[in-house]
Amino acid sequence: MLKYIVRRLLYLIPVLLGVSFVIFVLFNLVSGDPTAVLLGKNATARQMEELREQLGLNKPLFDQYLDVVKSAFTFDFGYSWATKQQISKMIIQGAYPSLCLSLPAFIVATVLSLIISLVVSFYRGKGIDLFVRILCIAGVSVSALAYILFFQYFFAFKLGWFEISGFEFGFPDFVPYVALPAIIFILLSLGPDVRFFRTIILDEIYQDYVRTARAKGLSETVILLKHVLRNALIPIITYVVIQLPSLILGALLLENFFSIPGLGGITLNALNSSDFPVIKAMAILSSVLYIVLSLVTDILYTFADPRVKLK
Amino acid sequence: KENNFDEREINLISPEKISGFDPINASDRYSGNETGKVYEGLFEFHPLKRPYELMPNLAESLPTISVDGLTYTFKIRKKVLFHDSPAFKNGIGRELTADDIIYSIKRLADPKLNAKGWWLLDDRILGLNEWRSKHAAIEKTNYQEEVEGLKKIDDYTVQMKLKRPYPQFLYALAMPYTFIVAREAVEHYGKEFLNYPVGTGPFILPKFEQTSMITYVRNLKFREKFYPKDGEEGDDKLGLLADAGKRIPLVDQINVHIVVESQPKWLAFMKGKQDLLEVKDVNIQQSINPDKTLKDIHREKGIRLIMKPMLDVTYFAFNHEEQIFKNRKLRQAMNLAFDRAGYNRLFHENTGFEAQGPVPPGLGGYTKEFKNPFVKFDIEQAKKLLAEAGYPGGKGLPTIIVQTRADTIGRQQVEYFEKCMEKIGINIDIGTNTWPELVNKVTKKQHMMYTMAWGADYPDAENFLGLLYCPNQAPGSNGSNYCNPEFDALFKQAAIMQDAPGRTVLYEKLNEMVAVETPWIFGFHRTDIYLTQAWLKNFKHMEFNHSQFQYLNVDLEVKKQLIKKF
Amino acid sequence: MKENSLWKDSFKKLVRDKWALGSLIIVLLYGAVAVLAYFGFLAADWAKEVGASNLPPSPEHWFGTDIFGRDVFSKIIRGTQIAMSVGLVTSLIAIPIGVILGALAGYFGGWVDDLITWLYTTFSSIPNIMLLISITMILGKGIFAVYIALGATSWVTLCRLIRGEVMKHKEREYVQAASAIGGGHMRKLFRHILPNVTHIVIINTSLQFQFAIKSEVILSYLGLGVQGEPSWGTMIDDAKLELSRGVWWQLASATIAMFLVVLAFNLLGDALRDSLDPKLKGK
Amino acid sequence: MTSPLLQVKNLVVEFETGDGVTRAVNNVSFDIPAGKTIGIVGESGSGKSVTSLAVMGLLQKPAARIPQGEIFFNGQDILKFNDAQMRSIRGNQISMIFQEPMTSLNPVFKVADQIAETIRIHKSVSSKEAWEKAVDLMNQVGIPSPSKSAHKYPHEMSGGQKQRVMIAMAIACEPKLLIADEPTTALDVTIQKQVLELLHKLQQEYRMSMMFITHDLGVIGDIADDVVVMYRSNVVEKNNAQEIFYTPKHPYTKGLLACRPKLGANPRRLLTVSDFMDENGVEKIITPDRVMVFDKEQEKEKSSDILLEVKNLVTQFPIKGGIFGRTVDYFKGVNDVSFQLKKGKTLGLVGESGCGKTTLGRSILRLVEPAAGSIIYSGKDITHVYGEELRLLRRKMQIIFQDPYSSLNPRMTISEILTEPLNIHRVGATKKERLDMAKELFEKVGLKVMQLNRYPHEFSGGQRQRICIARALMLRPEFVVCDESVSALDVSIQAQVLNLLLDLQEEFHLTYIFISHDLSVVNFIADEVGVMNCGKIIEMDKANNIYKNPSQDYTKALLSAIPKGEVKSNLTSLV
Ligand SMILES: Nc1ncnc2c1ncn2[C@@H]1O[C@H](COP(=O)(O)OP(=O)(O)OP(=O)(O)O)[C@@H](O)[C@H]1O
Ligand SMILES: Nc1ncnc2c1ncn2[C@@H]1O[C@H](COP(=O)(O)OP(=O)(O)OP(=O)(O)O)[C@@H](O)[C@H]1O
Ligand SMILES: [Mg+2]
Ligand SMILES: [Mg+2]
Repeated sequence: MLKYIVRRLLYLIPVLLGVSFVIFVLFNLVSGDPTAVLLGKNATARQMEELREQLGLNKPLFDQYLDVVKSAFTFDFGYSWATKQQISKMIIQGAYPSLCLSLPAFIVATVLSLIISLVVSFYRGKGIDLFVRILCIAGVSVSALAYILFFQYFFAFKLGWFEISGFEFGFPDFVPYVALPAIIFILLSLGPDVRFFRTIILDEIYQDYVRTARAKGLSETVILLKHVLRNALIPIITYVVIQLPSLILGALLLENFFSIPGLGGITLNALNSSDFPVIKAMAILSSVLYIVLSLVTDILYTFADPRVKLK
Repeated sequence: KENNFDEREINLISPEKISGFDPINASDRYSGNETGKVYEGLFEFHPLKRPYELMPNLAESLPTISVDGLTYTFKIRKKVLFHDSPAFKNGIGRELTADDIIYSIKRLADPKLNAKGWWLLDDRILGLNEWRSKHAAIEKTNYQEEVEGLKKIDDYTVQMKLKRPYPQFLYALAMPYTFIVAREAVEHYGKEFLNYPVGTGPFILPKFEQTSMITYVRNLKFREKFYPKDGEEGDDKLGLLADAGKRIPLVDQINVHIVVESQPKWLAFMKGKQDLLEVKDVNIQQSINPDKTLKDIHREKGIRLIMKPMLDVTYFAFNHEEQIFKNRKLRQAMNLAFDRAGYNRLFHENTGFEAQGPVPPGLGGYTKEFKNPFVKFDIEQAKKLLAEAGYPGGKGLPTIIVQTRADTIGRQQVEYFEKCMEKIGINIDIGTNTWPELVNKVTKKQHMMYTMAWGADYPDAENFLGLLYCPNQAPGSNGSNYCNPEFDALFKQAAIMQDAPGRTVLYEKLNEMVAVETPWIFGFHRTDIYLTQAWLKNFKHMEFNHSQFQYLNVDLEVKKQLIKKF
Repeated sequence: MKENSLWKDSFKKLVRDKWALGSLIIVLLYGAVAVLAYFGFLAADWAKEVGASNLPPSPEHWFGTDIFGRDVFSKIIRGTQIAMSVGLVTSLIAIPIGVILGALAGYFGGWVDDLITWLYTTFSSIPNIMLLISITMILGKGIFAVYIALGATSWVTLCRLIRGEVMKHKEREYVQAASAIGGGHMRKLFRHILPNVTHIVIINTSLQFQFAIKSEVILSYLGLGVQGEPSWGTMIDDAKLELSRGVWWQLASATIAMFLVVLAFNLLGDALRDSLDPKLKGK
Repeated sequence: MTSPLLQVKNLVVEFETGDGVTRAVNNVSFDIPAGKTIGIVGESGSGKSVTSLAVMGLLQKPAARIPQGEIFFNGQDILKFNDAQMRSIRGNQISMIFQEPMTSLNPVFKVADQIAETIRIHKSVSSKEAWEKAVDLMNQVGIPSPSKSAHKYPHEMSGGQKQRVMIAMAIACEPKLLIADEPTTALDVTIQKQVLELLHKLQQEYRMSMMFITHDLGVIGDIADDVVVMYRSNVVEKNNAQEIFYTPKHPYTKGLLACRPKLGANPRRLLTVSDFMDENGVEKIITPDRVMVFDKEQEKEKSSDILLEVKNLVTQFPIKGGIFGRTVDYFKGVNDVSFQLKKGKTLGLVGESGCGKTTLGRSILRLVEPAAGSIIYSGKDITHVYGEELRLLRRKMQIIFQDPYSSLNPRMTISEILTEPLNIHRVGATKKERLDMAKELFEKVGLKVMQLNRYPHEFSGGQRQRICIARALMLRPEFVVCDESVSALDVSIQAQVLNLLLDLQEEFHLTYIFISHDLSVVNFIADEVGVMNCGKIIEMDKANNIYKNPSQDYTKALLSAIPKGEVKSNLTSLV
């Protein structure tokens, strides 16, 4: 097992190589010549040329790629082209609010939808099951925008239960700011989650071991919560862990509307000002997250199901 | 957070993320506004007088200019202190001297920094470009090295020499790019300098962090500076002179909230959490009646409406390197087919002024009387001209792709344009782009048409007419690559004239002559719409408002009264 | 004696379930509308101005009119075509890739797994927006690019889910039994294991559909969406400007249109899933 | 007399299946007095399990229906109970040993946990005490080194071990009524004896009643007071054991009794019920030649060339430890086994449950990778054959898995399952042809063709077992490993299947390894018998020699433990 872990971690190497390559290619595709954007509306040809020289965009492509790789492995992302800020600082400063919003919301959403889906799969086929399913789909069909505009207007403005927008660092302070977006976040993810968990759980409840559990005189809830859930764990783990990286990368729409200075905005701004170093940093960050997390999932698999072997 | 009534604080909004506090990169209006609270320039625009008028700020007086208009001598105000900062000897801000002026200008030219504002002095000051290109090669920039055009006479006198007359020079010295920074601070903080603004300004921001609110506190050591006694006539009636002669700044604290989306801005203002709101497209309808008066629901709360034309112009630019657009009649036909009334209604809630030419009202060079014969909606004549142009009913014309920003409004605006052109048989296609894409297409001349808006950098028609000046073509500001020798010749001449009646006449001539040439499809001069709370005092619409905030004031009594209504 | 199999049975069961049948009908209806719209039999004149701008719903304009005074209803009809095609095609791209790669990774493990893990890790670490932009860059803007872009970005989740499930199932005895009768890898994988993880594929597809429609919004927001054609995406996007003006009908009608079809797809998916489960005989 | 503990009154159970509604139980009635044991014997598929499930209220919804009948427990009709009430009696008042322990255990929990759980629900004990009790129970049911095995997961245990876990689970709370559905199918006689004694002891201590379902008349004889005989979803005879054994009335019963292979005699073929009665249960006169007995010895050697040779085979399982589950040690499931097997012969493998029989079988077919040693099949070393070659080999070598249920793909119909091998190896030209072959074999193992479209879960344990047999024989292999393949079959069907195997052997010179704990069956079918213990083959010889004069004590013990198949009254020896 330890061997496995080590091997998988070594894996960061090819992945980082791949990511930095793809990113590099894509960037050169996407934002042709960044200097025009970076210098603003009064840019002159001469200054653009100078900047190009300075950013090393005149170097042969391969050398440029090497730089990318270097920063990928040294985790030294340097400074943003557009904001001139130190990228590592930008990311840390941005990750905090993003997490304040998405992490609690995510946890609540997951737990909540697990509970709901357990309940509905218990009543599968009955009215409530259908009702909840319809509700879920209604939930996901409504555009996030609609939720945001309405909730902000109604709960924050009319009723004044929450702050309209903004953010403050430090634990209790940020709560009133992130509460509302968090609720919306939950509402949005409830739909798909419940739908997904439900199917997974339903796939288990007709197995024979459930019959055995009943024969023991276990209550349905215990059966669902312990036996069924435990067996359904593998897909659930996968599903849940997959979403984690996106949490840190932030929920753009929510952050924008509630003026939460998170990473979502930073990424978009970077794209809008062809700020390559930042994009690069983001990509590398998330790929590292990805590797680590998928490793974690695989290890969790073996705990979830003793029959799974990792070679 | 509750409103507080004991602190004299005002709450403002910045609709865009602030990236940092380095003057030389304060390119967009909003970072300009922020730097303007901590940093100062030699000059500033008079907060009340219109048309815009420069007044000395760090400079003691307007400079003396040699007859050839090349040598400027500045006297610098004494006893101007920098903010306290660890950068200085035992943390106490020192007095500002001539060296700081020279240093700051050189810094703008520093090739290592490649400042966004460099274009402003590019090829203007004697020896500065040489200094720049020299150091481009060298490892470390040497600020000791003299630059011929920047001479220190004594601690309080600086002399600057220009290559050739540059009438906008003083404007340049009023812009954020040339705000004065302290060398110690720059060197002490190094790359982090942009997060530790150390200026001479009326407000202090010890450390800048990327959050949703920036809080400035009053600079207690701020020099004696007083609220102007005179302004535009009518200002006293508006109560703008109530604080005349008082020492500024008038408030203890300014909170700038960074709010990007329009709804939260609007809601926050309507809850009385914000003192000033710049009303943008979607909220216009909620603010004013069709007759452009403030809606009653707002008036009851004492909210005030301020509408003033902006110094800007929107346009659909042709790419004049495309053969078809060399054909003037085609351009004119399209201008005539463009139904501006409808456009104004849909996208500006009827608050825009139809642009007759590039120069907006409020600048020398704009003439009320002048009506562009092609800026009207006349399908018949459009068809006629189109036929004359050789494309009867649009036959023979390729589908014209108009590049625009991808956001909803951008898309809709071109959709509208498309419908207009349909009427005379011209096919338009929409090309939606991310911002970088659009910029690239324009700078690389890879477009047939694109839409754009241009806002003034300084109050001078030259800044607009330059958009059609051949040497400025892409990647310069003349994105339509329009070339007209006659125009260029005149422009060249006007560009180096000092502000004088003669020049205005020339501007007018240029404006009208290029207008009828219809190098663009002229759009609008938009209107700035502001809502202010009753308790916010001394706010007057101002295009270049980075230095305006020190004059603002808040009436806590009124606030206490009115806030109940929110 | 008639010979029948999982799929035959399930179809029989499917049509017996009235909800499923209803959903099926709705989906087919949308499909028909889409096709008709595509060939211009329906809402061909959606672009025509039929009244003043932003008219609220009324007898003659059921869903009101948009900013240019175009009939929202016909825009919806017209948009169906894009929504359906985007939903279906992206699924058609994402599902097979996801299933096959996931299955291979989970089943063979070892270097195959490594390779595929590498692939999707790389994929999913690149900011989606950037991927989308660049794909449209390569393929040029338009519906086709949208298909590819969405398809390419949404197979990862499924892939990982399938991988996990297959890892679980391949240790089961019935798989051993399959090899005992000389079943090759492919048979074990696709004939034996996959049918036992169909439920994941199904649920994913039905979610995928609504994901695709919604992402089309984001795409059009980035200007990568479909050009010169009304799409539910753009209609929902417009709401950002309209709602504050009290214009809610575009958003509402687009949302409802989407809700119905997504609902139909999901119920259908569930029904299909149930019918594919032999243990759910006769209820 | 007091009212019986359990009372089943004209119970009817129906199932909705691919081919319409089938009646699995057709108004069955019987009583179980407190402290007594009712043995239920009967044809495989006659409705025994379904009846017991009905009593537990665990019939598979929504497929199953109970259109009529009552079940009284302590005088209350439990069919009318709601969930809560049912739950309160399940596990501690009525508990059940399911027929197929392999699939009935939760794969992701440790076995001891699963036993302890039952205790924790119904008794207020700390989880620690519960665990200890569980380990103790595992010890009582004879699971080797219980404290270690307690930490195993079901898939790490042998069939018999799992079954004993099930038993432990069922008796954990000393229930009033224990329903045991074929509880000893995977247990060798010694263990079986131990378990039966245990049950008997419990019965004495707690006046526990038992509903004991089995096909093994020997066991019935040992344990049951009364016997209920089921045939084709009906109860055909009810009586006390005595009567049943010595004066059976119903022809089916008579048939059953006559069909059991006796240790002493070696008939060429076994009799089946069909020899005693025709389709519709009318008795037949038995012609003496049919029961003619003769001795294997006289049979001349069929062939002499060796088909399979196993040399020092070792198969081991990692024993994991530490948080990261590093492999700390290996458990040798098969430990240095060597033997030869001639073509057309049958090797019987007997031995204590958990001694490595299954593992050996699987290793030979390369379903688990041997760690050492070599397997030579018809002159060719196949220890390291892979890919296509191995696949083709598999056509000739087949295994009948010990656990039929889990070896059947739940989402394939039986016809698909049976025709699949043919498809793989392109046997049979058309789909039709293949289907016909499937049907033929399907009937040969005593199943009805119309059930071909069902899914595995719609069959009875025994039926599933026969499906697996059919699947293995579809390809007409040369060599088959039969792992406890008749364990779940009533003697009649068992005989039928055994005969089938013999016929095939005659015709096609098939070679078998026949793993079983039922010595009489082994004795009947095997030419040679190997006795396994702790992964080793400790003794191997001609069947008769082994039975007549076993050399190893272990073997002696085995033989002595075989149930006599006489009536309880003289079972005192057990207690
Ligand atoms: N879920 C089901 N769906 C349809 N038919 C079923 C189902 N379960 C059992 N049956 C049928 O009911 C009949 C009785 O099954 P049951 O399991 O009681 O047999 P049994 O007496 O236990 O046989 P065995 O000794 O082989 O276990 C069988 O013919 C079987 O095919
Ligand atoms: N996957 C495994 N991991 C660890 N131990 C195992 C595994 N499979 C089997 N064993 C152990 O190997 C031993 C032999 O198992 P096997 O199934 O061969 O016994 P068996 O002879 O078939 O017994 P039975 O007659 O009960 O089926 C048992 O003690 C079992 O606990
Ligand atoms: Mg049974
Ligand atoms: Mg075994």
